[in-house]
Amino acid sequence: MLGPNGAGKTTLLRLLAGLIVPTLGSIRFDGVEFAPGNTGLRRKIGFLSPVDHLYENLTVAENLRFFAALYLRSRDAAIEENLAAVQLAARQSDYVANLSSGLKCRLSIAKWRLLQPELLLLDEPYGVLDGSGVDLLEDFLLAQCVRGGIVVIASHHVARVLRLCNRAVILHQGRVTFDETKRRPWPSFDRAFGEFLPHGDS
Amino acid sequence: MTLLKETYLLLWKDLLLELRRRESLLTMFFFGTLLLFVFHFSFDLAPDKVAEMAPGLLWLAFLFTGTLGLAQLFNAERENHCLDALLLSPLDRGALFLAKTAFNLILMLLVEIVVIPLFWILFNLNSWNLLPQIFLVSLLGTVGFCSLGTMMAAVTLRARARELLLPLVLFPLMIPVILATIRCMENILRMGEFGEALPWLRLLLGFDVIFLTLGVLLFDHVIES
Amino acid sequence: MGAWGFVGLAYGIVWGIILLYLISLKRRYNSAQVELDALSSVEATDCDVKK
Amino acid sequence: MIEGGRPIKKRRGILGALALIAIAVGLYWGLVIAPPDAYQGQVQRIMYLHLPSILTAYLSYFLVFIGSGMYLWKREKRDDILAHSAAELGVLFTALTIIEGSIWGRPTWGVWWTWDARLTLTAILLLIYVGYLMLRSLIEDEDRAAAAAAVLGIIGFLDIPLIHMSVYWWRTLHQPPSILQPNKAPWENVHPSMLIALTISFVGFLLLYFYLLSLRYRFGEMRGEIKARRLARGG
Repeated sequence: MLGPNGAGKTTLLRLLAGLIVPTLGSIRFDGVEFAPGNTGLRRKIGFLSPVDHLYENLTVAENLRFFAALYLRSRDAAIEENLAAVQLAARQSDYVANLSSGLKCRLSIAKWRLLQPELLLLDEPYGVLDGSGVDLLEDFLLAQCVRGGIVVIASHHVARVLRLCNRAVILHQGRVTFDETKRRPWPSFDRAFGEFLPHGDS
Repeated sequence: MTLLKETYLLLWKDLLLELRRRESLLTMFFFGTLLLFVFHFSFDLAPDKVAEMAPGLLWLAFLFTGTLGLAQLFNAERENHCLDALLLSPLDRGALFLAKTAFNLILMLLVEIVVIPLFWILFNLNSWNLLPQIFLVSLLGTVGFCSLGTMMAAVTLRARARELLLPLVLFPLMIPVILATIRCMENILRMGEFGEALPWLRLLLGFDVIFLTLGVLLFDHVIES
Repeated sequence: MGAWGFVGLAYGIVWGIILLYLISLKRRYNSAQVELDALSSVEATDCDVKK
Repeated sequence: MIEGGRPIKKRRGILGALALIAIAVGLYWGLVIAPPDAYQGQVQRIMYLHLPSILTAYLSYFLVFIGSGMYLWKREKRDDILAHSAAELGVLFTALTIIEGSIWGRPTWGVWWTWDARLTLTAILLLIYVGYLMLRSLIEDEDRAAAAAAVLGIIGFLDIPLIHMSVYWWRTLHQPPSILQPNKAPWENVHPSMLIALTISFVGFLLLYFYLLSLRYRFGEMRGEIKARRLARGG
C-alpha cells in the first residue's frame, strides 16, 4: 500500500485490523463480517506498527508469554526458538523499556512469528530496522506467504516493497487511485506513482 | 470457562506490573492514612460521637482512595498503545473488565485491611470483635465501587480532564452503595449485628450483582477504540 | 411574602426559564440552518464548476 | 439525507400551537378555576407545575435510555441524537423541578431546601445527567463520545431505582415524613376541577416537551450534517 503522508494508509490498516468501526460499508474476512463481538476472527489478524504494542515494564520473555497465552491459549509456546530467530535470545529477561526501538521492532516480529496470524498488517516496518533486521523481516514475510498467509505493507520504501509484493495499491486523500497486480514492465504503475516520487528519484 | 482464564491472565499481568512499578498501592495506602488524620483534625470527635461518625469517615476515605486507583487503572495500557494490543487480540472484553475490577478491588482491600484497624486505634474504638462484619460490609461496598468505577474509568478514558470527570460521573451513581455501607456499619457498631440494616445489605448485594453483569455485557462498547 | 407571591414566583421562574431555553434553541437552530444552506449552496456551485 | 423538510416543519408548527393552547388553558384552570387546597392553601397550585415537570424529566431519562440502547445495538446516528436531545431536555426539566420544589418548600416547611427524599432524588438525577452532558462535551471524537454517553445513559437509568430505594429508606429511617409533607398522591381526596387542572397542564407540558424535543433533534441532525459536509470538503 503506497501513498503520500496523510493519504489514509494507517487508517485503512486500523480498519482492516478491526480497531476502528467503519461508519459506512462493512469489512469481511473470509466472508465473515467484522462485528465487535466476534473475537474468533481476531486470532487470525496481526498488526505490526511503529507503536510496538508491548508492555514496557514486562521482560521480553514475559511479553511473548503473555501474548501467546492470550492468542494461542497454550502454555508451551515456542518462545526461545522465536527469540533466537530474531537474535534476542540473549536479552530474554531484559525489560522492554531498556530495548532500543530497533530491538523492539525485532521483538514485535518475534511476537507475530510466534502467533502466526493468517493476515499480517504492517505499518511502515522498515523505519527502525538495520540491515540484518530488514533481511530478517523479509524472510519472515516470505515465510508467512509460503505458509498461505496474506501480508499487507504500508510503506514509503517503494523499491523494497515492490520487489517483495505481487500487488500494489496507491492511496491518495482517502481514495484508492490505483490497484493492479505486478507485472514486468509496469508502465501504468510508473505513471500512477510518478507524481509521488521525490524529484531526482527514477 | 475461557472468560475466567483470560481474566486471570490479565490480572496476573496487572499485578506483576504493579509489583514492578509500585505506582498505585503505596500511593493509595498513604493517601488513605493521610485522610484519617485530616478527618481527625477537621472533626472534633467526642469519643461517643466517633462510633456514629466512624462509618462515614471510613467510607469517605475509601471512596477517594479508590478514585485515585481508578484514575490510574488503564495507565499500563497507555504506553505503546497496549490497549490497542488487547483490542486486537481475541480477548473477551468482559474479561478485561473483570480483570481491571479485580485489580482495583485487590488494591483497595489491601488498603482497607490496614486502614480499618488503624482507624480503630487512632479513634480508640473498643469494638474489636465487630471487625469481621465491618470487613464483610466494606468488601461488598468495595466490589460495588470497583465494578461501577471501572466502567466509568473506561467511559471517561478518552475524555479531556478525565481525572475530574471520573468522580463527577461516578459519585452520583455510587449513592446507593455509600448509603448502604454506612447504614450497615452503623448498625453493626451500635447493635453488634445487622438487625435493621438487612434490607441495606440486600440492596448492596443487588447493586454488586447488577453492575458486575452489566459491566461484562457493556464493556465491549465502552472500550472499543 | 404571601402564598400567591410564592405561586407567582414559581410560575414566573419556570416559564421564564422555559422561554429562555426556547429562544436559545431557536437561535442555535436558525444559525445551523443558515450554515447548512450556505454549505449546500457552495456545494451546488462546486458541481457546476466540475461539470 | 434530510427527508421531507417542509411537512415536518409544518407538523412541528401545529404541535407548538397545540402546546401553547394547552398550557394557556392549564394555567387559567390551575390558577383561577381550581379551588385552593384545604391543607396548604394557594401554595398547592405549584403542584400543577411540579408533577408534570418531574414526569417529563423521567420521560426524558427513559428516552435517553432507549436512544442509548438503540445506538449501541444499531450504531445509527439518529438514536444518538435522540439520546442527546432527551438528556438536554431532561436536565432542563429536572432543574425546573428542583426550583419548584424549593419554592414550594419555603412556605410549607419554612426552608428553601430540606433533605426531603423527593428533592434529594431529583438533585441526584440532575447531577447524573449534567455529568452525561459534560462527558459528551469533553470527548472530541464524535463516535467515541456517542458510545461513551450511550453506556452512561444506560447505566445511569438502571441505577435510578436503586438510588430511589436507598434515598427513600435513608429518608424514612432518619426523619419520619412530617404531617405537612404530602407523601400521599395529591389526587386522592381532591376536588375534581383540581384534577382537571393537573391533567390539562400535564398535557400542555407533554406537548411542549415533544415540540422542544423535535426542535432539538432537528438541530442535532443539522449539526451532524454540517460536520459531515465540512469533513468531506476539508478531507
